[in-house]
Amino acid sequence: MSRPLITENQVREALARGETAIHVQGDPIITPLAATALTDNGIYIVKTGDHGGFAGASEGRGELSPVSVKGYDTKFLLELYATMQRIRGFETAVGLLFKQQRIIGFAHLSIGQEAVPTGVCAALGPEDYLTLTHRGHGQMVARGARLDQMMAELYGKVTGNCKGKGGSVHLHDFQLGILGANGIIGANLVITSGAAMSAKMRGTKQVAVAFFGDGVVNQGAFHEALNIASVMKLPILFVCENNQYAVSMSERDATAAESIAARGRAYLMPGVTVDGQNALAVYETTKTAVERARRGEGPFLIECMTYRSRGHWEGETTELRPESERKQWQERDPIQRLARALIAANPATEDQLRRISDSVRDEVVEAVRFAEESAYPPLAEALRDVWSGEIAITQ
Amino acid sequence: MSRPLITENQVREALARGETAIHVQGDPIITPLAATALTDNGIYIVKTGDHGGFAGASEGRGELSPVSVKGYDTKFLLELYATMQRIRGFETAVGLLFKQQRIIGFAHLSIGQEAVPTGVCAALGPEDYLTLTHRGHGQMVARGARLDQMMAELYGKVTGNCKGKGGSVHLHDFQLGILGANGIIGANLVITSGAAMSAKMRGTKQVAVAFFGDGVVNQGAFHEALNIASVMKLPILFVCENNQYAVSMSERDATAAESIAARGRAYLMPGVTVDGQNALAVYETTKTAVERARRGEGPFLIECMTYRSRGHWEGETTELRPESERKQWQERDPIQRLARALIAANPATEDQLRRISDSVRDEVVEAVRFAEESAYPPLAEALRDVWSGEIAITQ
Amino acid sequence: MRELTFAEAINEAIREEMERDPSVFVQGEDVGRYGGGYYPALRGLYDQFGSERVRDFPISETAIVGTALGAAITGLRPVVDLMFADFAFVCFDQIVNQISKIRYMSGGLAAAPLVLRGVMGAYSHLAAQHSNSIEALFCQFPGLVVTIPSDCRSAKGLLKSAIRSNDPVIFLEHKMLYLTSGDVPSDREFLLPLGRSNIAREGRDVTLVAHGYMTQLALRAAEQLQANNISAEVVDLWTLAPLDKRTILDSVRKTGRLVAVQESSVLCGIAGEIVATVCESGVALKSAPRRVTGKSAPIPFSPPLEDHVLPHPEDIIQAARTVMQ
Amino acid sequence: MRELTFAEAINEAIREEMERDPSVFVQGEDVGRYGGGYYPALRGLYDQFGSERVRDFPISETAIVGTALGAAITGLRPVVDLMFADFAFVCFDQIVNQISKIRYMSGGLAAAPLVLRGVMGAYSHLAAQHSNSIEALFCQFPGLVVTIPSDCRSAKGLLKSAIRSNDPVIFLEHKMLYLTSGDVPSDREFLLPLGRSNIAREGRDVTLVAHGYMTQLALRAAEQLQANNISAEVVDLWTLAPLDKRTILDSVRKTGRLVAVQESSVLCGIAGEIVATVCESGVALKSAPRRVTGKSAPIPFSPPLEDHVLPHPEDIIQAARTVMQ
Ligand SMILES: Cc1ncc(C[n+]2csc(CCOP(=O)(O)OP(=O)(O)O)c2C)c(N)n1
Ligand SMILES: Cc1ncc(C[n+]2csc(CCOP(=O)(O)OP(=O)(O)O)c2C)c(N)n1
Ligand SMILES: [Mg+2]
Ligand SMILES: [Mg+2]
Repeated sequence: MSRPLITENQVREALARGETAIHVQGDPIITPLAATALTDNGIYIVKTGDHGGFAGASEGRGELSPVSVKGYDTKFLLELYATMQRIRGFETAVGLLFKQQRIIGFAHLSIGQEAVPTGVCAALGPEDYLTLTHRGHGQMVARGARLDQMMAELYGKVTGNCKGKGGSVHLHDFQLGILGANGIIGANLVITSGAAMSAKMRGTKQVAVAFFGDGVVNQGAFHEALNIASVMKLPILFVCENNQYAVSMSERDATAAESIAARGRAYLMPGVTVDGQNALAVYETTKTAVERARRGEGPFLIECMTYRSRGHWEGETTELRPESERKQWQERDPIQRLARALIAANPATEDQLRRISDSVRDEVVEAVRFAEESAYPPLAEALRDVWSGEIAITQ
Repeated sequence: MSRPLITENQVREALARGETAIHVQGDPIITPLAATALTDNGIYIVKTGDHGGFAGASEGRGELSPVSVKGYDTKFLLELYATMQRIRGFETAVGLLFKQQRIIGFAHLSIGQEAVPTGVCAALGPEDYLTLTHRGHGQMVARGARLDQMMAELYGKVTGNCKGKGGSVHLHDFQLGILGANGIIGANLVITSGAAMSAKMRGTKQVAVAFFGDGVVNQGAFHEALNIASVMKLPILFVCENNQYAVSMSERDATAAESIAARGRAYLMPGVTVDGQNALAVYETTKTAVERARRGEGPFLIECMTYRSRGHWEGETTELRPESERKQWQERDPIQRLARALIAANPATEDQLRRISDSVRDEVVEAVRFAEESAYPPLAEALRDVWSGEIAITQ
Repeated sequence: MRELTFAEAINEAIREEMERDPSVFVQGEDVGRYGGGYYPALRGLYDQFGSERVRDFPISETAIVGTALGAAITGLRPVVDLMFADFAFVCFDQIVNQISKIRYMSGGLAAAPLVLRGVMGAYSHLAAQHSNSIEALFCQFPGLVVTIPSDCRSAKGLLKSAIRSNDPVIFLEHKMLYLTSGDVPSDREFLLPLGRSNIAREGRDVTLVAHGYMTQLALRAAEQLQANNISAEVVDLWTLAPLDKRTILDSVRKTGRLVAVQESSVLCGIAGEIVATVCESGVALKSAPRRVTGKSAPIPFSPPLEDHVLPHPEDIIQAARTVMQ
Repeated sequence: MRELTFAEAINEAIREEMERDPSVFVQGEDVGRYGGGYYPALRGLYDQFGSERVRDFPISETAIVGTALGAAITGLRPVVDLMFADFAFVCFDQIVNQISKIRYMSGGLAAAPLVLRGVMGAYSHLAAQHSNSIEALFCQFPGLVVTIPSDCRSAKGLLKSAIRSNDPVIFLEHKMLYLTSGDVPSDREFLLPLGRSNIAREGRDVTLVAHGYMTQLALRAAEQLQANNISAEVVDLWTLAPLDKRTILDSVRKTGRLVAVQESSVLCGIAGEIVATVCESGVALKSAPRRVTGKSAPIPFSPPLEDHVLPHPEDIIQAARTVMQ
């Protein structure tokens, strides 16, 4: 039995037909050129097998894919750009405010990783569910959360998303389907499987997305969430922000698996690795996965290769990642890459982009002002929302 | 790239050379005849790859392999036979005593599954460690535990392995390296990884074996134990007694994986499926795995296909497994199969085998007498062994 | 009224609520055709409601409880069967760090209306790992409602309320109660209040505070004390958290004497909480209060040893006699 | 004596014991080159002892604790860094159903000499899931030794004893203590006893019973009470389980008044245990005892709210004044 070879041509033909997947038998061998086209456009390869296992489009992991803006609506592209800028702007402000001790407690920033939530959320519908990680500001923003409410929450003010009671690692926005960030590694995955189960039981066609970091994949909850999602064919996307480190632990040292995508495939669900510094690649893969989930075809794991440009948390003093590596990833800045592509392919001018970042700056400044000027919750709030209020508490 | 094909001849040659593994590149295609030879002799196939992943020898799962006693020492074969009989005799007695309410509490019998612990323990050295499942009587017996002490433990008598404090699901025998049965699904796997880690740290060449059921593989602890064993290259064998049901849940419905062996391979350790009704097949596979572990090459997962002939626990009133299936597996009785092979190939006579079962019956009767006549622990025992005794307890 | 077994009372409560509200469903291990694990209370539900509303899970308690939480915050009402309550330990984070806190952490936007049922306690020779009494642990986590029936009637009435509650409820069923039967109202609106204690028996001389199976022991003790002309009042803590202090204090105010009972070992249990609550309230006591608790050891398998470490009516009687002196 | 920070005291205890006994080793997340998670107490150990004895793990608490148990019963002495003590919830079964019971269930044949270190408590704006005070939970599991230092000196002395102990020890370090420093003996044999309470300050009028960071609050309260001519004795519960009742009772026998303090919410905590212990002992009290505890809510992030739900020296002072009346 000889293995099929995927050529660039096949990819181009598939693209021309508007397809996002290429069907092959057995393990594909991907030519370098085809690989570029594949990753560039977030196309993935469907292996025909018992359970429709998928092979990753860019299993090389960490390799760059050209950002190709051709064929996209300019408005859409600029929205992606604006979203990434909003995340960066918000978090840059948080970093500064943390240094000034105007924000205290936990602050895990995702600067450098903006393309992942941006690409993912662009592919979701308004009714879909999300859960976030401890590094979840970007995921909130990408889903359309208001910067002022978020900033107020980080300040512990009553105008925050959770009236100040949650804080950075417990951001929620139920209006937007955001079921919560989580401080406990892996916990959100099983909860998200439950939201997907609920959507399926209620027949709503909603899809649930669980963001998680590379550090999560060795936690028991990860295993249980993926198995149950696959057994029940739940409409859920497991989206890994693989920034290659969990605090100081490198993913390679922590995880006995060929890749995180491969680990997904071990549960008989598609698992693909995409260039997480390319919002469009993330978007395309997510779109396919969402459509698949909505059709009732079950869960999907997307591993997005990315990198955090800050420490694990604000206030951290120990940086163990090699300088050269940090430098290399700095050059892969997802915002710059999209900007360059936009300007090169000409759907946007530098001026337009500057106007976007200017308006984001204004929004962030306004968010900080809002948070600063908002009141702390009244002390009585401290004992509200513990129980539903149906039970008379005599204690 | 064309795939290698394994022929019966290759297997025979390997056997002739005294090998237990056949090395191939890529996914092997196994001819039916080769497959028979493979499973018959517990040989497995080594795929040459990054991490030496193994393909299961009888991935068909549940298929029978001829029991071939050729080339084995008769004494060894008779010991295997006697061990299986001792397990069966002991547990048959336990079943009866439970009905008579002379034994109370939990009793999970492994009748029908005797070949698995028997084959595994025959391949271990005296210093090796084991942990057992809730269905662990057979594992105890196969390791050489005394029937009288075990029976006394099941009676809650002071002469039991744990002075009567443990009972059926908490059998221990530290003298024999048995670190304990466990009532909590999955818990023993991480503990066994710890014993293996300890052996490796101490440089003792001990190997640790964790028995577990098919129901365990969706528990978080399973995932964490296998990942850490693989990451640390621990000398550990994960031995699955796949009796295809966890209480009422069929393994197929519970587990999103091609097989339990395949799930092991997802952690970059060899995972093979063997005919668990053939003590020799289990023995051969274990032997290879033990040698590999002692050489420092890391963990190994062995999935043994078997079936319990009793209910999930003594006292159970609900049997949901299909009659035909139960019948089919009854015909695969591991004791009968070895007996037939022994008689057919002539290293033993029916008479010899009868003498063995007679002597086992005597041993069991004696064990019951011992348990019946032993005393309950003095009440003061109830508050001993809680703490070490170093701390003065004033309460 | 008809007499039902404890399992039938549980079964009826769930069945009625599933009939009443399509968002109620059951999940856990062996809940389907098998009808529930070692203490099968779910017989027949699968046949009536099918596999979508009686959902069999693999052995994955973190997923069982976590998905229930996910379902609860998105509009459904899961009733989780934990089988043995001890298995809460393998999914403890989901219960005490997720479920208990989501309403609060979301600023009141989320509700987690779910019930976690588990079979608790000892006296059944199931040894250390399957005999834990873990109700006190949950009481340290505001946001949870911890409810324990003491007989068939309260099992039905409390479980129905638990299923209708918008709070997450821990509902613990003692193994020994599975051996009992009793009168249970057939009324489909028979609801007992959460957050309340119950005077299980009126008395004048001494207050015995207990919960769950311990209430049965206390009632037996009260019976025998009566024969000795000691009139014991039995307060049955239907809900441990939030705790109904008033009923306890009112009783002790009347009797002036207190014996608090729990099955688990002494430190940081319910009995200590009751004693502390009464003592710091300033209600005048005629004698020092006493606790009756399990001894400080894991539960041994050996039946005589197990018997030795657990409370019995005689221990309660002796404690009551002591406080009467 | 030299002044050390709290982290240095922990570090020195572990370092000395690792130098003394080759079977002692450390494992956990980010314990290696990183030197320990958010509260890095392990700096330098990796450089001194290498990766075999300072073992970095993936985020797999069940494996971290479970393998420690496996190592302990086969002859080694693991010192586990749980990072935040809250993470005990994701591996709770290993702690309360395995580690605590293995000696007993094996009929005394197994010992599990291991230490589980975790950073506990609130006051640090880390919100609900990272601010739990979970010491009371472990007290319900005989077999565990639950130890909490209250300052740098006791941190070193108790941790060294914990590492040498043949019992499994839960060792909880309060976040706020990481901001402190103090005199710590450099003696390599400086050991403080497990299973004992400590009179942290002598007094005549009222006994304040506290532990961990609460002892600091109690000492501050005692200071201010002194200014008002109230002489408070502070009993510092170095070990919560098994509980040293005698020291507490002796103190209350002397002062006749009791205030018990805990950080966590009221139900089934240490403070209730202390009050119950004293009240049922029959020691004569001059006034009703009082508890000072956290309020019944998860820990809110918002700093003023967090402040509101937690105990402060003023609360202790007020309670002491009340019992003095
Ligand atoms: C159960 C649990 N263990 C440990 C932690 C502490 N912790 C918080 S974030 C983190 C690293 C997570 O790494 P990863 O998932 O890769 O996400 P990243 O921080 O890189 O975005 C750790 C260990 C936790 N919050 N929960
Ligand atoms: C954490 C946990 N969940 C559930 C159980 C209850 N339980 C005991 S045995 C068992 C089935 C185990 O099935 P399997 O692993 O296949 O072993 P088998 O009984 O078939 O030998 C279950 C669900 C348990 N003991 N622990
Ligand atoms: Mg990471
Ligand atoms: Mg099974």
